[in-house]
Amino acid sequence: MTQPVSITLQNSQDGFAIAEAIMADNPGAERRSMPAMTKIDRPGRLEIKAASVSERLGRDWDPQEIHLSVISLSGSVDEDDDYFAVYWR
Amino acid sequence: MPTASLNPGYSGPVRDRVENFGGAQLVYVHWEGHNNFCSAITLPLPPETPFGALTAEILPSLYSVDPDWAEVDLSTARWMLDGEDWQPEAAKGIGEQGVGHKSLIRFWTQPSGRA
Amino acid sequence: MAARKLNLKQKYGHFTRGLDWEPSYQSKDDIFPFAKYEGIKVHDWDAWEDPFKLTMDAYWKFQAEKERKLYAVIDSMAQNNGQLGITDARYLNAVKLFIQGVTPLEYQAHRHFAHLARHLPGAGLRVAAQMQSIDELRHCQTQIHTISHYNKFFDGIHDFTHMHDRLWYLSVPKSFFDDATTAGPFEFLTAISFAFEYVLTNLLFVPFMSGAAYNGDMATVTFGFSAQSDESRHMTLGLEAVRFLLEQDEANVPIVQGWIDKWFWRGYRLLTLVAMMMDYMLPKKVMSWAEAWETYYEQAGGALFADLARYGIREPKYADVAKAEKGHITHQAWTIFYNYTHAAAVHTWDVDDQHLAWLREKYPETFAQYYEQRYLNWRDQANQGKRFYNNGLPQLCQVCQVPMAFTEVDDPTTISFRVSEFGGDKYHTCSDGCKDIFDHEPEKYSQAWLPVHQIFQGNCGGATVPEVLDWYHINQGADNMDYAGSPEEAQWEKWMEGRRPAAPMAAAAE
Amino acid sequence: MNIDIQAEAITPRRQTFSHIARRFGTDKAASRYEEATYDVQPVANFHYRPTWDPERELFDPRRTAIEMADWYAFRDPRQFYYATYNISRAAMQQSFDDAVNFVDKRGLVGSVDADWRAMFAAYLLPLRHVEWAANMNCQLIADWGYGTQITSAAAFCGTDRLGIAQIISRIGLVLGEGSDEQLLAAKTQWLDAPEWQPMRRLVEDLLVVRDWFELFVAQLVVLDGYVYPLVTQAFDRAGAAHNGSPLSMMTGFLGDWFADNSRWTDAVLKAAAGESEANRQTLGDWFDRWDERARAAVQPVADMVLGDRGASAVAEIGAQLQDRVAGLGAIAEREKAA
Repeated sequence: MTQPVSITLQNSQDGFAIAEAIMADNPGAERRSMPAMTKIDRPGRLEIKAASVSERLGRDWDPQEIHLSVISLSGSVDEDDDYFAVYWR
Repeated sequence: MPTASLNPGYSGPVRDRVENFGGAQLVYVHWEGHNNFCSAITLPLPPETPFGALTAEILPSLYSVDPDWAEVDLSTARWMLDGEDWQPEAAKGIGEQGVGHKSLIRFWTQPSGRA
Repeated sequence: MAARKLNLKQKYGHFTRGLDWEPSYQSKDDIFPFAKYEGIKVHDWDAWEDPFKLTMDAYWKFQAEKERKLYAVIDSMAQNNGQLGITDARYLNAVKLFIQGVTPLEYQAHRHFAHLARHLPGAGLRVAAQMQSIDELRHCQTQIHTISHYNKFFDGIHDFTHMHDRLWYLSVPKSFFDDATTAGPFEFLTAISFAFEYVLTNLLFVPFMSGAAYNGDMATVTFGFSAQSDESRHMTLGLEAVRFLLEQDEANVPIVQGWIDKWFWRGYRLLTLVAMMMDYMLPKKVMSWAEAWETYYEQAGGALFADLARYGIREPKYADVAKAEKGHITHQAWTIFYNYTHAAAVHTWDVDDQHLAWLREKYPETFAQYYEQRYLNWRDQANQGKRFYNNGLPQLCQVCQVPMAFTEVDDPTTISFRVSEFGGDKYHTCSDGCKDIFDHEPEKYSQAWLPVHQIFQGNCGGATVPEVLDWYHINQGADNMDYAGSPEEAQWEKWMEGRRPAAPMAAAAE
Repeated sequence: MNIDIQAEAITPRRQTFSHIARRFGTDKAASRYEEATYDVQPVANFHYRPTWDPERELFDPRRTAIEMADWYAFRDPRQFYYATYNISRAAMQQSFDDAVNFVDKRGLVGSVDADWRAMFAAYLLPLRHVEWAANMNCQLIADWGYGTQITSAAAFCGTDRLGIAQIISRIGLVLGEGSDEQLLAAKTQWLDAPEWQPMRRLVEDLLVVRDWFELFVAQLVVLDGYVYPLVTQAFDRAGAAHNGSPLSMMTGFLGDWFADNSRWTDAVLKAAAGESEANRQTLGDWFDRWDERARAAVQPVADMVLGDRGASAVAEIGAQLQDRVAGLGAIAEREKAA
């Protein structure tokens, strides 16, 4: 499925680290800055790796903390201990 | 297909039956070509209301706030009742000329007017 | 130690559906009496995949953190007279529409997601529904607490729940939600979680929140962003729930498609009010309604319906009409409110030259041709001291309850009139979309509490406009009428006089 | 921002919303609890009858036999609105997490007598299913109750019950040393063990009660009024003889939660009973009916844990509950005497 998925994040400290981690781990992702928020799109699937975000924050980041930073999503969601993903089936 | 419901025969109070309007029936009127009046206007009118009363009193009370109204000659207006062309007579009641509960009266005047 | 531990998914399974059991002392049909009458077939509730695996410990922790942040902003807004930071007092009319029209729906959503949390037979869905239920309560309460500060200074906000039950234009949102909550649980889920939350909610929140941000209303931005993080959970629930129903049985597909068609149109008509707010009430404009529709419906909806095509789901019926109308509906809605500002708890005003130029630019195909002259005429009349008000009461659409101001798709000068017969009476609708909805369930829509008809039945305080306005609890001369000459305008001018010594700074910020 | 505005120019024009001012006066600023809670529910001019209950309106006071002149008499003494509720529960959860971490890291569960450990699992873990049903019952009250005040508090109580069911599940994982075997065993007990069947029958019977206030009495006053004191007092005390204190550390919050929740249920019951003799009669009838059922449901569990002291423990808790409810005016003297 090549329909684009997307995630919109708050421009907060954590949101910024998540955005950086996504850009590093998801080749082809496109990042768009808007007032107070950042939207990232990619065809098919976007994955947030907990290890990548933790590395950027200097602490253990739990994928469920996404709830503190997310503004909007487009696509289905998959969540586990070490990642959070948005995808089309 | 009836509304899906837990038990068959779903219904509720129908609020706008004619008997709820104290002897009047609802009539909607719309002055075509004058959508500065945002929509048709709702009027509660007894069926005996002469058509002439509508044109002489009621419509002016509604539409004369528009400067165009001063130039309107209703005697040359084209009328439509519930989707059909209509030639009402001034002296007769609207009810006997086919206006029922929740009928829609649309009319066109010359000149066709402003927005 | 770590090796034998269950992973998140396994643990979550025990913490939710693992709590449930097959009853044997009472039948499932008696415990869940509403699960079957809509004709939806579910063969395996355990096939429901919970998109977010949020347990209560994490929920409490994250939500408490969000609330601490939000209330710090609300407190600061009250302490620092945050109302002085908005661009113009006219902006507040967007906030008024929000608390009168949207906040009560958040409360209704709270109640009805509790209904789903009790009455859906699947344990996983019940858990998701109850979190949404208290999320919606959160949104209702944080909106009240945020807007409470504005209520201290501005009109039209003070009796929003009373007005929501009575005012003519507020019957549009109220009947929308009443329609969903009086339906069965699966229709509600499709209507609110999918059609509204997933497909259309961005059109409600993004314009409101960016509008608030552009117009200096930091408090509204904050509750909006804070609520959006919950919304992403709600949207996901909507998408996954519909997918689940479609996967469970082929017979569900036409039922769900019918609901998508209906609720797309219901939601779209409701958004007319938001659309008008965007194009007319924001002193600093974010984007036009037409642009918002293209971004958030035509593009995002395109990807969604392409994905759902595998189940045999197509785009909502009349989506093409919505597309064709996008250059018209906001001007028609502003016309309604301008006509009836004397009976509304918001202000309207004459559109100034700068605003006219913006509308011409954003609506090159429609505005100058069909609407601009109307506004110029009104401005002339107002300048002669004869501000235009409509002396009659509007004809309302039996389904969406918006005054019948919408025009034919192929003829923007002619009102679109549709009529159906049921039980010996006529029922008027504004469009093919609303007529289809009526004709499908006339037993339901013939019950509608139409505010105009209620006035003529003598159920709204009296026969004269002032009596009805009293019954609405509209403070006459403050809540209603044109912004020009309103107490709010006078107050704002007084505040701005105080600001004038600092004019060089303000000018620099422009 | 450089603003020079006279203070009087920014004096508020009103203190609160009109519907709040009508209740508490126009010249008084309202509390956040009041603004969030009073009169938010629609009360008039509903558009369509529910397809699932066409005899009644969408929100309708006739979904219970209790009648109130003002449905906003159920003030929550805790004054919970969403923010204060969540902040309070986040703190409760944190203290539970601290206790579990303390017990888990030091391996203290192993210091408890093995027999008592098994007994603890046998009485505590099936209760997560009771909590799950309590959760559904709270959702029904939130759904069909009348007025924002009772429905929002019921919704909070509902998520509390889900949270408690999940906390008990976590204790089950600790007891199972990370595996789910204890949870699965407890579910089998819940479904099949004779000790649990009167309880499960009662719980399933509650799931078909449709009067929301009756459910409030049956679940939140009566059944909770037996289960919580039994578990947090009688059973807990019995554990002391078996080095049970690490387990008590983990369940300590249950007693705190029940005390907190009872402040609310007491206030609701008192207000409903104080309204009229008819309400009092109805509440008394409901209390009698469900008291008998609840007593019978907990007795075999109490016998399992306490042996021949089970009967007196249940009787004592039953008497305390009678006193509590009579003190609120919700049951008549005859019942108090009985």
